[in-house]
Amino acid sequence: MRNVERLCLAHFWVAFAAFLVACFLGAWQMWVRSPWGANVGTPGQYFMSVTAHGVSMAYVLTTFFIMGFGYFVAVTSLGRPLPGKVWAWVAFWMAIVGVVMVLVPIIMGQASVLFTFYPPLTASPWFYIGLVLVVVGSWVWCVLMLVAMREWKRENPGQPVPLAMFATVANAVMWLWTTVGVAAELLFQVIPASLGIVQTIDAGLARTLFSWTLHAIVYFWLIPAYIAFYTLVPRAAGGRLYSDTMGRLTFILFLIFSLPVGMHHLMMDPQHGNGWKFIQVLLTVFVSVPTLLTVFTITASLEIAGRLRGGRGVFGWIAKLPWERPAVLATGLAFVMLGFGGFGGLINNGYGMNAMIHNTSWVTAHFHLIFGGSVVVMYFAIAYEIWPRLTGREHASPAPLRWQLWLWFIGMMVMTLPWHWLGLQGQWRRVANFNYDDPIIAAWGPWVLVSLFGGLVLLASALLFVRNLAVLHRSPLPVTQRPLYALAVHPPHRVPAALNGFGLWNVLVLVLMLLAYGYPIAQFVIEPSPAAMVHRLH
Amino acid sequence: MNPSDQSSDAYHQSEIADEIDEAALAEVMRVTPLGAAVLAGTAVALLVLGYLAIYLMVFLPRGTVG
Amino acid sequence: MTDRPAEIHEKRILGTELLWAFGVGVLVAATLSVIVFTALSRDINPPSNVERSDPKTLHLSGEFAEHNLGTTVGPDGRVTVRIIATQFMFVPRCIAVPRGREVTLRFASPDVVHGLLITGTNVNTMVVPGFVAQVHTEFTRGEDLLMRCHEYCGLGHSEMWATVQVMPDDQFKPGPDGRVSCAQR
Amino acid sequence: MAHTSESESHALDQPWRIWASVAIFGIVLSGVVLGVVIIPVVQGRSDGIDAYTAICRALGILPGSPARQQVTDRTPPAPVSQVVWTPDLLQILANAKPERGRAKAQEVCVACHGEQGVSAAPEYPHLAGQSGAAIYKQLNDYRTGSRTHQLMTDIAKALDEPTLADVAAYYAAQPKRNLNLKTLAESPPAIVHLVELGDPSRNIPPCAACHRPGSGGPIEAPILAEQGQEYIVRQLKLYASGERRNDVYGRMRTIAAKLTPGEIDGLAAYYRAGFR
Repeated sequence: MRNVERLCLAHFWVAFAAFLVACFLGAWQMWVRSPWGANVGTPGQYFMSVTAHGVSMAYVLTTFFIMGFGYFVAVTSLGRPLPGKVWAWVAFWMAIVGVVMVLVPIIMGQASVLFTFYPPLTASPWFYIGLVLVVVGSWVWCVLMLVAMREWKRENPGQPVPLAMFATVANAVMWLWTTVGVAAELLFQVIPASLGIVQTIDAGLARTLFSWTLHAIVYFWLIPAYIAFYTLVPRAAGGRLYSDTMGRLTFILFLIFSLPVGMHHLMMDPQHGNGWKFIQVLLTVFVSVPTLLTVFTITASLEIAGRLRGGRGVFGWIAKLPWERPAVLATGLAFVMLGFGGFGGLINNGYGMNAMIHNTSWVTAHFHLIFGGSVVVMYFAIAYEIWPRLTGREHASPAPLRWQLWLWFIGMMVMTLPWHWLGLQGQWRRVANFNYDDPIIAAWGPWVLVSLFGGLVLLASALLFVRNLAVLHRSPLPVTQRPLYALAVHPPHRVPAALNGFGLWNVLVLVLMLLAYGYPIAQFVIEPSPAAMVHRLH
Repeated sequence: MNPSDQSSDAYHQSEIADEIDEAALAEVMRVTPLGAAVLAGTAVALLVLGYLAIYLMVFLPRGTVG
Repeated sequence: MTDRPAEIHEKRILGTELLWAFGVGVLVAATLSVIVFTALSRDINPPSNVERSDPKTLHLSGEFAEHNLGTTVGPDGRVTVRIIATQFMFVPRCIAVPRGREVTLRFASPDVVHGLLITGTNVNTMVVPGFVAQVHTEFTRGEDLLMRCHEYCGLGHSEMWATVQVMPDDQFKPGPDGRVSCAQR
Repeated sequence: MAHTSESESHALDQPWRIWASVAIFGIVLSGVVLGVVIIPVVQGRSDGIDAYTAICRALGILPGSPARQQVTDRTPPAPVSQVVWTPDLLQILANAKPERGRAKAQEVCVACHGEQGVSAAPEYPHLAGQSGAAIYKQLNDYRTGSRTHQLMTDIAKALDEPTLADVAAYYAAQPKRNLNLKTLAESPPAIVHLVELGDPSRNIPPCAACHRPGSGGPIEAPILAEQGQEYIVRQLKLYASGERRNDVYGRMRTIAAKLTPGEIDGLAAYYRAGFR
């Protein structure tokens, strides 16, 4: 175990270090865009910062956190040693080398292409190659998760795989599918162009391949939060999981519907027909299904806990919940943010309505609420929940933990609610400054300042979070052994193979991907679109 | 870290323990998804209302695009 | 396990979940109906004009050569605006459009990916080099609107914008060549 | 025992397999029927587009929206520059021979532009370390008449395209151009601001977004660092008046027309050479 703890802690600390840096950058960016920060910093510095913020949050924080949490779940939920621990360390160091290779060109101003690349703009090849290394490291993690589950199944024939592990493997399987798109874009288009081997890029194809990855990657980030909802939170609240089967089904639905929907990021793109967009919009509507199932199942699980603690009436159980426990509080806050974020997403998904808000602050608000809000607040909760096990020490008081979670929630709401409003007014994304001399833009100024305030609160919360974890390493209190994973009301004894593995679902994903992405990608081969010349930012 | 954790079997057992009484659980389950259904149902209904509000009050007045 | 109380039996739980899932199904159907209804009743589409054009030679000939840019009124009275989105400006920088008449906006990029929105309207499209982006719309309010590049296109991205001048019919008068330019205000 | 549990789990599994497949295919099928058939056909009918065309447009096989007639309009060309940036052209520039270019430069260029690309008189641009693509673009424009100059037009017309590339490569290979720290220090903040941040209210992008090496801007954009002050002023004025018009899509004409005379002088001073 000792090594696994070091492995997990190493991953988590890299993740949270990147997170803290990214929070500073995010706050600075909001300052620059506000009326108070006008004319601070050059576009070169601004887009360097945006690139670093996106890469740190979207690639480093997430990938390292998910890998660390996966190793933790594999060991604790299966109750057996991690297979291939050496490979886990190899993957870790490979990803670290990758991160360094990514960060150096960013800092040198040779990779200001943001974390979503925008070919035919190209960055230094090191930037992309570093990212590939991070992804390859995560592939090793995927294989280790699959092996761990397979070995456990062999030792426990016919037994249902513990839900936490089932979900982790669902995420690993989904991630393998997800990375195909971006890997193809980088390896066949962007890296050759960046190296100067080719001078043109088919921008339409590149965008299509990236869209393959772009939605599912968000669900890759999201699934750990859902694992916490299903397996950690009911126990932390003192109740039971309402339904184990719905948990399995939810993660399967994520696997199926996260992938063939990426084209909703290309709704406003000229290179795909309406028919294909409609098919993917329809599939996208179904992405809301696993989330809505989860909201019900987890609320019901919390209701069990509240009633077991003496709650009565329709809503009496809510007040009886142990809100002082970080995991419970985080879940409540996450659900509120999920509600607002989901509302934004529902609008985004409207085929025609997307035109109203595409590439405005509305979208920025949407993903900051879903990822930066719900998901990251659950990352905090997971860290608070498992840090005592990793360090063998207990938090002295949960108060600073609660403070931190509340600050994050308040900061995120104060930052993103104005963004929704501004997005509806047409405030665009990805600019280094606003011209507050323009009367339309001047009217936005006060709202931008409100969201800047939210950003500063977020920064304060991030600092407090890192402090909370750091002090735990020196806490004098030894950990009191307590169980982690929740039981279901009706613990599963036999589950159909479909709910215990991914064979069937992989076949369906393949079929769906062929139907949804087959022609949209093939059209670039059937009739290649005229390629654009590479524009080098390095 | 607690040395007892070195043994994977002991670790696994500790995960199973649960101090919830089956009878109390059954009692609670008599009403249980009611509160959740009302709460989650209200939230989803608000979501749909918000969606329709934006559709009718912002999107449609801004004119068609095709 | 069969002797457990009925309240905590899997069947009952799954039955409740199924009921909830049915509600979710209604929500899914409702959102989809709104989308389909809008598409059928108001001809609303996302801009999906799959029309290829070579970004490298746009400036040489054809409709996106420099002197063909801007607003033209065809012999059939149809208003077409041709706009280039390039690093780091829209050409032309001011776009004259009539109020309350259907307008076709056509965009092309000779270099990198751009995008645009016109504030206060539903006009929004990406401009991907290799394709002509096209939006059919009608401007209902007579005022100067802001057209902004909303996709990162390089270090000068923040200064990339144009003005859309929505003109009442009595001001929107094409010249002998069928072209209309912005009024000097 | 293991066998029974396997067949039992297989029996449990079968309905899952069937219903999951039915559900998925049902969803996709309804997507196809609605998105590819019903919506485009109904939309097409309202603007007189036949069903076949509407469906093909929805699939992206034919260009255009299923809801509107497609624009057909072709007008004659009048390019401001004949240079087309293609991989082939970049290959020609990459394969150009600086030694051959040097010989040709000795013959025709050095009198004005200097042996190392440091020009002899203030009205001629310095070419040392300039981007090869920029030099080539201007030579080619002189050759095709897109840009005119009493001397350069004839000189460029006398050279063939590979020689243009060689000469461009020769001057591009001369010492690199860096901003002149001394003149930089003297530049007023407003000018530095224009270079680094542009002026969003006047729609002026930062000069540095295109004219600094590795900025990701247009391929033909010249490096301005260490350029002759007088030359820059003159070119900006020519752009502003529209006399010089070989900038594709009028990018420089638009920007130059918005600069005040004071700014033009200030920018030229900012970029001016420290060669002398």
